[in-house]
Amino acid sequence: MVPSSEIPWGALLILLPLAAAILCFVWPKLAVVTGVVTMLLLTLAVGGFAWQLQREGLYQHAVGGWETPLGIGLYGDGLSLLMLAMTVLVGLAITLYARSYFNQKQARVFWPLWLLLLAALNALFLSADIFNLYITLEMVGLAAVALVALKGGRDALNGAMRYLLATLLGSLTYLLGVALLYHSYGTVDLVLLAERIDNSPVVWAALGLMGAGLLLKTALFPLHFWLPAAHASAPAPISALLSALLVKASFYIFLRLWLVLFAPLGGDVALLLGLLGAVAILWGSWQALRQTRLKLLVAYSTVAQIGYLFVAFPLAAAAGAMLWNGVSYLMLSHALAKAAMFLAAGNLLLFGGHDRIAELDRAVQRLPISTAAFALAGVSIMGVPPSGGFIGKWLLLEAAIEQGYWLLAAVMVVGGLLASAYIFKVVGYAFTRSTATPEPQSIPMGMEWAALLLAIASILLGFTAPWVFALLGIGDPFGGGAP
Amino acid sequence: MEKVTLLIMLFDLLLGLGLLWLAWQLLESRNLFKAVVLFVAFGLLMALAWVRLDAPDVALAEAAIGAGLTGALLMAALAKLPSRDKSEPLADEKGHWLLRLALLLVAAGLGYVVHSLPESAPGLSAEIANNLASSGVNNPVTAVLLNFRGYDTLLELMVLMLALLGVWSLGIERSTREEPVGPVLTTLVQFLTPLLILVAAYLLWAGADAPGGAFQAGAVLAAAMVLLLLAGWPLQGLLTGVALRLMLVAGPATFVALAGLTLLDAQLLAYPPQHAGKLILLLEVAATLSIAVTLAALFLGYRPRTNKEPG
Amino acid sequence: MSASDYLSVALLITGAVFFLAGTVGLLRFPDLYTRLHALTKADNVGLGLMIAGLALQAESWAVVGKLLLIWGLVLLAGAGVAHLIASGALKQGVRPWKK
Amino acid sequence: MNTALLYSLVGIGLFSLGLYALIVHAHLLRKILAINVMGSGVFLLLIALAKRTATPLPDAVPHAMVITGIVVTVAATALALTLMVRVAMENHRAELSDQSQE
Repeated sequence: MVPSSEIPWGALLILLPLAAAILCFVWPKLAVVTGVVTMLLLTLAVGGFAWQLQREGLYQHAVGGWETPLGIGLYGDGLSLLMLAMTVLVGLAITLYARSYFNQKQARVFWPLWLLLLAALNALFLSADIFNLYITLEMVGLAAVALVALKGGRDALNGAMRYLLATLLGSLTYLLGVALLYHSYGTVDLVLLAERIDNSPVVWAALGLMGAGLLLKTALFPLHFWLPAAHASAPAPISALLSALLVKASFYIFLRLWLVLFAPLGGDVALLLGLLGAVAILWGSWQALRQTRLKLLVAYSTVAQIGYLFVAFPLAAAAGAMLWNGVSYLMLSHALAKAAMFLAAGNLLLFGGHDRIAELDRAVQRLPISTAAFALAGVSIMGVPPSGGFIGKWLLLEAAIEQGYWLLAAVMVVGGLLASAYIFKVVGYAFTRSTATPEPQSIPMGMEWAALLLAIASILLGFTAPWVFALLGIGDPFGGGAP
Repeated sequence: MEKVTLLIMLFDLLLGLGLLWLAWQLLESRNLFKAVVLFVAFGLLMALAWVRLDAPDVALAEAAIGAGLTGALLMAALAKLPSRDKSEPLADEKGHWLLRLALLLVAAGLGYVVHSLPESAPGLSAEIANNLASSGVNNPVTAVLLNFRGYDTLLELMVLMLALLGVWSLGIERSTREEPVGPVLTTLVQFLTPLLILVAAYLLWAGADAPGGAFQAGAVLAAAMVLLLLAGWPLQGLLTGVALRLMLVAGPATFVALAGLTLLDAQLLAYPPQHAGKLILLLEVAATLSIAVTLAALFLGYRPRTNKEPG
Repeated sequence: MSASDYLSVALLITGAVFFLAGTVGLLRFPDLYTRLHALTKADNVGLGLMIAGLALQAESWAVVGKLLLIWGLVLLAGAGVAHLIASGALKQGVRPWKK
Repeated sequence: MNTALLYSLVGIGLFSLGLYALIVHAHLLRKILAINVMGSGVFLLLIALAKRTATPLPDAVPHAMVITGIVVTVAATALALTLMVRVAMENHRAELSDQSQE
């Protein structure tokens, strides 16, 4: 028996879902079992990986035994761990939900795609090679597009197409930046790039290109045009994983590149990102408030919440690691809360046959678990204590006030108020009786509980901050030096 | 000597301008059929550019995949569009001067950046040369693809599988063509298919030491299958179910299995040097098969199934 | 330059003239069928001459064999595809040009 | 003007042309062609700059990257084309529609 400290958890996180995807592609009858078992094994693996990181510190692995710059390096620190844990938590809920959600024909496609997507996300969070990241980005993008279109229907197909074009454009722009960096510094490894980088026109061009590509995928205002259509029209579990995980994946790469390569030269760029973030908060929240359809409301709320992540950039230089802890926490709690919201919205849509907010028709009594999930997740999105969203936003707000960025602070507060408004709008209608009452459909328990458990987790995050921050510190991801 | 370099420079300049002109023509053509034909021509010119840039491996991949298969995919998709969609007036472009200006500035900026790069840079060629002996193959591109950066290739095979899953879930089965294809095409295909299989085998084998390898071989093999499909051979009826799926995953599965085995030695995808050559050949054979069948299946555009299988 | 070099040059230039003629024909002929005629005829002969010119310079018989194989394949593909295009056009009702 | 610079400038030109066409044209097939042209531009830049070695042999790493990129692009193109056909069936034209169906 190999001692568990020597089990290569990091590599398993990538290989396991790949092998499982192949298995359920070849034998679709095994798909559901394989999917559920793999998800549980992945949870175990993230646990093992966390334990390993805590004992041994930074995870570094030269794939193929070839040291960088020739080979590809796997790299895992506290930030990678947070992203992996986020993927697993949301993944568990989505797996539970999807088990009952898809019919047999859809399941045959869903499970291999979902497992490949998990593999791609894990590979993305563990890669320190900017070309390898390009491939994982393409995997993530293509899998997501296929998933959005899975159930067909005019809106979903249009949304998927728009998303595909946006994601391909983003990847190619990113790749052009990779090409310039490689040909300037002779490596695609992030650690080596951090050592070799200087202030040259190439770095500025790479920042512009890779930044634009990744921000398009992250849907930062004004590059968010593709998001509402895709996120709102996809099947519910897919909407959840798009909003919870996918936008975070490209944001994660952007954050890494920023911390390692671009932060020293980008003071003005940071300010621009902050301003775009602020506009995103206001615009996204306002649009969310105006929507009459529940899933579109949740999708625009994502546009707004992405804004918060970028507000941190101009504050970071003075605030240091604690601010990035806040951003990471915000990512995590938004992922859980937004996934819960989309799953709950999916239940309401399935239950009533529509997602018109004005006709939610006493959902509180008729579908109490899902409505509770929506409301609880809403608490975290609003940033009310004691939720996880509160911790993240509080750290941001504190830094903004301390540094005298009053405008940003005000925008964050207004964003919170607008969020309360659109959440209460939904909850309010959920208490009201409406005129038209279509025949309700029954919702499987698993689908209701998946939403509620995620929502509860997003609230509980409000109590785990010190512990999570300690884990985040492994490998000093926000130290500002080499990753 | 002077005159020869001048001629070559003139050739490069003409080729470069030709590429830009063709790109403009194909993107701005009113007629979509013409655009697709021009795209294939563009791909062939690209292959010529790769040869000029001493990248024969890429030239082969471009000619087979970039121009050949993409062209076939585009044609097949065009045939499925409603006919009035195929030739449409272009959008009104008068209002786009601001965009043009912005893109011109971006291009100029990028041009300046590229110009600012040093005229000579070794890249990783020294590292490759130093480690080539223990990589198991003599062609540096194959060494990078299947050994030094084999992990990229593993993920890339997954991208192909992903795309196929997407196409299968979205594609709509179409009835096979009714009209007979005629003796000329049948004879042509009968003659070309064995030849293409031979070429694919050669490319696969030669890839260890010379330009070629799994991707090029797979693409040529896929071309043979596309030809057979076009000539009305019922490949989609012959190759279905588990047999088809096993062929599709042969490459990725071998790769993942090898990754798992190497992981037992604690080093992901590290081949023992004395076996590296054989392992790479094994990987390449499996990958060629999968790439070929996947590309052909992508061209077919829907999931082939036996009558018994559920929809 | 030896005699074979001169012969090569002559063959290559003649081949190029055929290609030029074929291209002019492609651009100037009145309809699809005549254009196909110009294109395939010039390509086949022009390429044949070029192959002959290059074969004279080849270092080994293997290279000569490969060159001949290329010519054979192009002949086959050109003839086959020209036939397919022409018969397809006829089926679609494209009328041959009459003066 | 050397070869590497010439071809990388052509690559940038192709990227920009493709980007322009991607933004301006509504027809999905044109958009897909535009993405392919952009991709060719990026690949051309990658390979052209790999020629800057002092030896006659170019740097092989970008060559491998581009082969990977070509395969990824054909996979994405196949998916995009299939999706386009479905979208065209739903919208009755091969363009994206802004209106959501109730």
